[in-house]
Amino acid sequence: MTTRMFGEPIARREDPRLVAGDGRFLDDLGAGALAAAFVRSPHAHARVVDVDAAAALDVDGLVAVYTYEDLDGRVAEPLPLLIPHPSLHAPRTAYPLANGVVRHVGEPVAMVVASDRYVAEDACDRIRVAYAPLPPVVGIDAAVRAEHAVHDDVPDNVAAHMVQEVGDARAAIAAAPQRLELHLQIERSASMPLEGKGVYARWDAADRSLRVYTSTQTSTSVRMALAAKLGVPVDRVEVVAPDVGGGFGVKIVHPWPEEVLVPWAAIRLGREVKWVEDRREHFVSSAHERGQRHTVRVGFDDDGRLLGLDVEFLHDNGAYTPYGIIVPIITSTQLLGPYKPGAYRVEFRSLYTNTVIVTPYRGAGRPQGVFAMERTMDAIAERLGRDRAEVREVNFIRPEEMPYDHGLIFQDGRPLVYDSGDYPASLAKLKKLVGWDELAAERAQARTEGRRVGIGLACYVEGTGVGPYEGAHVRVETNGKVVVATGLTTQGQGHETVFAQVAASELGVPVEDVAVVTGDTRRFKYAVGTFASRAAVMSGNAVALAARKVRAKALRIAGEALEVDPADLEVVDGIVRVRGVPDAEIPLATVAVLANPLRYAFDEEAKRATQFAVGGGTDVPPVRDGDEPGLEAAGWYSPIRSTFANGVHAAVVETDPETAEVKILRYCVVHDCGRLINPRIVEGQIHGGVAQGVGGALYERLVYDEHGQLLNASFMDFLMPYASEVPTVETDHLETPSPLNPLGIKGAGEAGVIPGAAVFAAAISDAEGLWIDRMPISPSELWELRRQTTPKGDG
Amino acid sequence: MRVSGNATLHAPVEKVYAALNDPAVLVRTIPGCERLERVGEDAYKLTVTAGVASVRGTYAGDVRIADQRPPNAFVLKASGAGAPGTVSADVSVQLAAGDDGTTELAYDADAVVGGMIGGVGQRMLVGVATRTADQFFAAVDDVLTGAAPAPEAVPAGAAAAGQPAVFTAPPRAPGLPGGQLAAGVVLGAAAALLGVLVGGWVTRRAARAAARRP
Amino acid sequence: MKPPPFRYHRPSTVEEALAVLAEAGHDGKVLAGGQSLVPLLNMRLAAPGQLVDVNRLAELAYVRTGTEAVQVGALARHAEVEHDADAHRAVPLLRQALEDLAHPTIRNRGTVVGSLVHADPSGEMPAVLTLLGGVMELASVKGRRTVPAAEFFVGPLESALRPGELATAAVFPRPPARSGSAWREVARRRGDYALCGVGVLVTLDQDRRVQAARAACISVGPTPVLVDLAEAVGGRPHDAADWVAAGALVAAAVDPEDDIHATAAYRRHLAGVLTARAGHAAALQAAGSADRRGPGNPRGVPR
Amino acid sequence: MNHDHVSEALHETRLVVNGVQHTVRVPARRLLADCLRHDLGLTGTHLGCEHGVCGACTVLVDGLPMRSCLLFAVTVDGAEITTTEGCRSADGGLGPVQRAFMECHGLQCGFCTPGFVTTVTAFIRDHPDPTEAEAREAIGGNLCRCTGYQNIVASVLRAAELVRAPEGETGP
Repeated sequence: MTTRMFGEPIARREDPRLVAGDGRFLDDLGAGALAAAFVRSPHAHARVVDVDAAAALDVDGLVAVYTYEDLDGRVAEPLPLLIPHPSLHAPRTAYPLANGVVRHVGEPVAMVVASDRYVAEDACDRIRVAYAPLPPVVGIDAAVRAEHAVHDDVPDNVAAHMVQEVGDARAAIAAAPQRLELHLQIERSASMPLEGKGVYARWDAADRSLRVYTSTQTSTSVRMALAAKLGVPVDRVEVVAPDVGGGFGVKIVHPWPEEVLVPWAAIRLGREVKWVEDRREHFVSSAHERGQRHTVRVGFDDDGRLLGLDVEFLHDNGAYTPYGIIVPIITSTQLLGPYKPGAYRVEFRSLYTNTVIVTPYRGAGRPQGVFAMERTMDAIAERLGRDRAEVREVNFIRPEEMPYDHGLIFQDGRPLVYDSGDYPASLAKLKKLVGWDELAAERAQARTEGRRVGIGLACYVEGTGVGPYEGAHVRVETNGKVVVATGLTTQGQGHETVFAQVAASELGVPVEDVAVVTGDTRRFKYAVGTFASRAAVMSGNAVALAARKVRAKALRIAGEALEVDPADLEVVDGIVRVRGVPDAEIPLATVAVLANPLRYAFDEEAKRATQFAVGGGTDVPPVRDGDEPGLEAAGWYSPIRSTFANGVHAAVVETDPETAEVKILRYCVVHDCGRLINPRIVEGQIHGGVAQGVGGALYERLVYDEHGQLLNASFMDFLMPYASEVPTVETDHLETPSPLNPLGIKGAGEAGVIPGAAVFAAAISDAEGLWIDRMPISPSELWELRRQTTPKGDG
Repeated sequence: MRVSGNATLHAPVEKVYAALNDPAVLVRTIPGCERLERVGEDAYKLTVTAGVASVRGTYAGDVRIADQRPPNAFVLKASGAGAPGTVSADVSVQLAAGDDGTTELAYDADAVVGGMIGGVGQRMLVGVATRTADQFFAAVDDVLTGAAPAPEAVPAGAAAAGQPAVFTAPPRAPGLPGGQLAAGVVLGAAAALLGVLVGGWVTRRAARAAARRP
Repeated sequence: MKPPPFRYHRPSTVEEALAVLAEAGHDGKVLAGGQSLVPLLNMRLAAPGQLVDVNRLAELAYVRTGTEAVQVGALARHAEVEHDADAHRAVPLLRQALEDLAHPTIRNRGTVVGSLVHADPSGEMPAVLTLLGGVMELASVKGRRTVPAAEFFVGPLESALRPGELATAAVFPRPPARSGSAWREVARRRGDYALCGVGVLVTLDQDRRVQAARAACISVGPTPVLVDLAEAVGGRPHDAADWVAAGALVAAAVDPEDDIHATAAYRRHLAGVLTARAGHAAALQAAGSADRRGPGNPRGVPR
Repeated sequence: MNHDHVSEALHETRLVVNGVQHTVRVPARRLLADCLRHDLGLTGTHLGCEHGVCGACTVLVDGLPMRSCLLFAVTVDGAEITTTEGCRSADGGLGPVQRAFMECHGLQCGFCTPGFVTTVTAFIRDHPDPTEAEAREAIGGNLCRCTGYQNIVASVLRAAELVRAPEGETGP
């Protein structure tokens, strides 16, 4: 089999249309559609007393105004709980429109449909809502104090409480020669894709069918949700994810209130309706993540070897829990990284607050866990006066210990078992790349020049490719072109390219001949979605398995046509040929024709095909038992459990002795995601992840005041890094193939962002000689920290 | 967010306190106040047009006087709503006799700013509110010292507290109109804050939030 | 986020514009570059009934560098002033500060006069006009008037411009001979509003001693904060002046507030640090200009 | 805020977009970005924030990069506008900047890309041989959430190469 395409850094198939402005993003569709806009709560917690739309009714162009009272059927019920969990004892989800009470600023109260968005907003301005404010619960402290409740029937504000323990951690810590207790906190951030959410719905009254375009990470699940919510037979619902302008997690949540309401209104009105989320709406009514507070107690020996680890943390899940408790579960398990913790106990509480809901943002609980674990490693090294890399080294799971069973349950409900990885090798590569052993001298030299330079490093392990399954369909057309379809969506990860590379490699056709369709339920109906770094692992392997079926069938048919043993055949550049026999060959296109007994001579290939005699003879049916017409097949990949990628990052920073500004001098990444389908795309994923890591460590934070008002709901004050803030990333790869899947690959999507907070906290601590226990950190905070530690103020 | 300030008023405490219920004074002294309606004992609805430069908006507000401890303290509960958002402020006001029959007034406001205005940053709010309140007190003290004209007579029928009555502001000379000082000062201070929050501040804050320079 | 409706006027002469503004009164708002006004409209935080678009007033699209000053018309974009070679030679502080103002794309549209009228305490232009002791030229149907920077910036986003008035130009005086200037600021991201920014103007005497030194700071008070540094550095040799002491003067003079990006104490600290840095750089430039007999007012008239 | 919608006046506005003359009748409040996208159907220009920070909506107005979310269509009446659709090569294929972004993997989701393409087109016109630092500064006003900018900086340098030596005899 040719593997020419697999592993090649080819240019992306999707780029020509995107760079030329020919992309089709949600708002590029439905030019004539009515526009929806929403009246959203200005209060964090209030009773909705009255909604008065009278003043809006004379707005020219207004079509409809809806409040909760107008909703019917299952649309009037709370939105679904997507991922129940036994530990989530008090799940609560919102109504599509507020039903009497609003629980966060931005919660939708009324929906307006009008001729265009300008007019819709005019109408929203004129709708007067009377609220009776209720005491808001904002922040982890207030949630724990529980003087007030977000939900009346959850008086302690605790949505979930979970404990996992392997061995007796507390006893092990008590008996350990060395002990530490650390308090570590990460603040709120958000996925913040540059394209917000959006929904465009078309109802065909005659056909009783609904087509919905939505900027989502899972079109197949939105389809199922809409069929159920709207009472439309599922085979009458089509959901298409067009080009999606970034997701990073927030678009995996479904159905969003607007995803239900826009199609609902389109059916009621018999008109096309479109809603395009603006930036303000995205800040206050989509989802946030990261806010967690951790207490780590650790016992270790004089070499820094962990003997017991006891982690308790509090997770702020916002006002509702539609996506369950995936984030804290991931923190509680992935926190362990590449290390053997000795005895391990982890306990978390997930808390309701009157703030925007919390659902996975790229990294999904791992940045918090890695921050807790890696700060702990740094603290151990400091306590023992040992090299930080060395302390990590002694705690590594060794390659020969793979597969390694932690004895815990992972996010997919299956045992946390690492399948592969060579952590010492990863660290060694990183130390070489960044020049770890020389940096101490360089740092000292800088000191003598009055400069503050520091280096930090952080390791992580990332479970990728969670199940339950993905599928793909591969078809060879009679012109030799190959069409690949997967229900899995794409938001810029280059799936059209990498899946084409996989199919081309498996089939032996030029990649130019392969077209890929993603996220369109008209083309493929069963899929889970793009999240948890699972697309390449899940759909990549599904595409490979489907292509292998097609190839086997092609060889069988070609074998009959050429009267040779299929085992002697190979496929090169779309031609099936007999190994070592120059002229004995048949184009895959012709084989595609032969695969269909109904052989009208529509095209040249069909005519050429008539020269071959296949199909057995008159004593067998044209389509034999177990066979199907056409050169096509579906393939499914469903792994026994996740596969685990890993990596090590290092940052070299310089802090200004006067202004406390942080300058990133270098950022190095060593990454192991198994075999690379397209190294260029993997690098791109790492660069983008690192940029979000920089943002999360030094710039991005969502600030609520005590009243539950989000104070920085704009790009003015929520500081996503520009090019001027992001360093050039130096990367190196290690490829330890996963034994769990046919292609030996592991996910790469989230990796870049995971160690960001940990690595910068370590580097800044190193430069400043200060202990940093909460991130992000701003120059002002660093300067204040200096003042606290050195009373005379700035260093 | 909290806004607090002080002022020395050239009138005795009792007079300051007594004047609180004179809507005719209030409608003249509350910055940008166009219409004021007593809707009950110590409760008023008002329409405030506020803004900075030419960027102005009209907002509906309520002011209620509560927790009265004559003649030294009370709380003003002010709230307002306009398209840009909502504001509510509890302004606790303390009055104490100063030298030579003056009154030392201190106010401390805790305000909640919601809606769009709540989300686009609050860096300037305190500064703007404080500045406006200061201007207000300064102007009112001009009135106290006779630098500004005295108020017109209270419309008949309005004097009976608790009776619904509507008051509209007469055309005003530039600068702050007069009024029975204490009333203007106290309720005016709250309304100034309200006006700033729902009006002037909104536009200021918006301009601050506006991504970039003009 | 779409703007509310408004009545739109596009006068083609200043007279026409003044008439429309007089008509509109409080209801009217001037649209020049719109780089602050339009986001404000998009967020519906402002809803002026009438917009008077002055982008057709070609007569206001100029940057004139004279012997005494650089006069910037109301339609001169930031980028045009920034790249004007004569203006840069005459008043280097303009380019020094403009390079820190937002990003080039914004400077392509935004106007210097608009920045001044906007009177943002975090804006660079008000501090530059204040530091140079410049004036604003205002016009209305009632006539024209000029207002010195010291009186023009009234409060946060509040200028002395009256309803019905149009700011037609800003005048940035040339610094005296043997002068140097520098601008330093710290922002969270490049192009963001400064957490604190400081401009320093230094003038040396014949003996290269500091004859005059002033600092203007942004983001540390309701309006630009102007501080005379003479007490700390006056009469000192340009290369031996104690700019840290000058910084201490400024740190004591400013009145910053806490916000979500920085504490008041940190801003105060920055005011000191940046004054020291800018002062040092300005003194070097002044010494250089003393060598080259310029930039600056050829007649060296001290102001 | 009482606005009479019935009488919202329409203004005839002439725009030369990517070399083609268009005349549209739009309300004064129609943002240039919406006019391009919805009135003219040029959906390559994207709106990422509508308050002038992200740069996705950047177009060239008489050759200069500007935020089309901060301009009213009426206010640029008569102007020459260039969008990413207009940054193609003469033969209709990808222009040098667009080619460079593809060659250097300078985009992922592609939503912010049109604003970069227009900004970079103007930049290399004025700076034919930029340094890496200049290239980074040039894109300093555009947000990208996907790429981390590293490959965008590379794309700027590559685009300059392609313009200097058309059809890229020089490799990336």
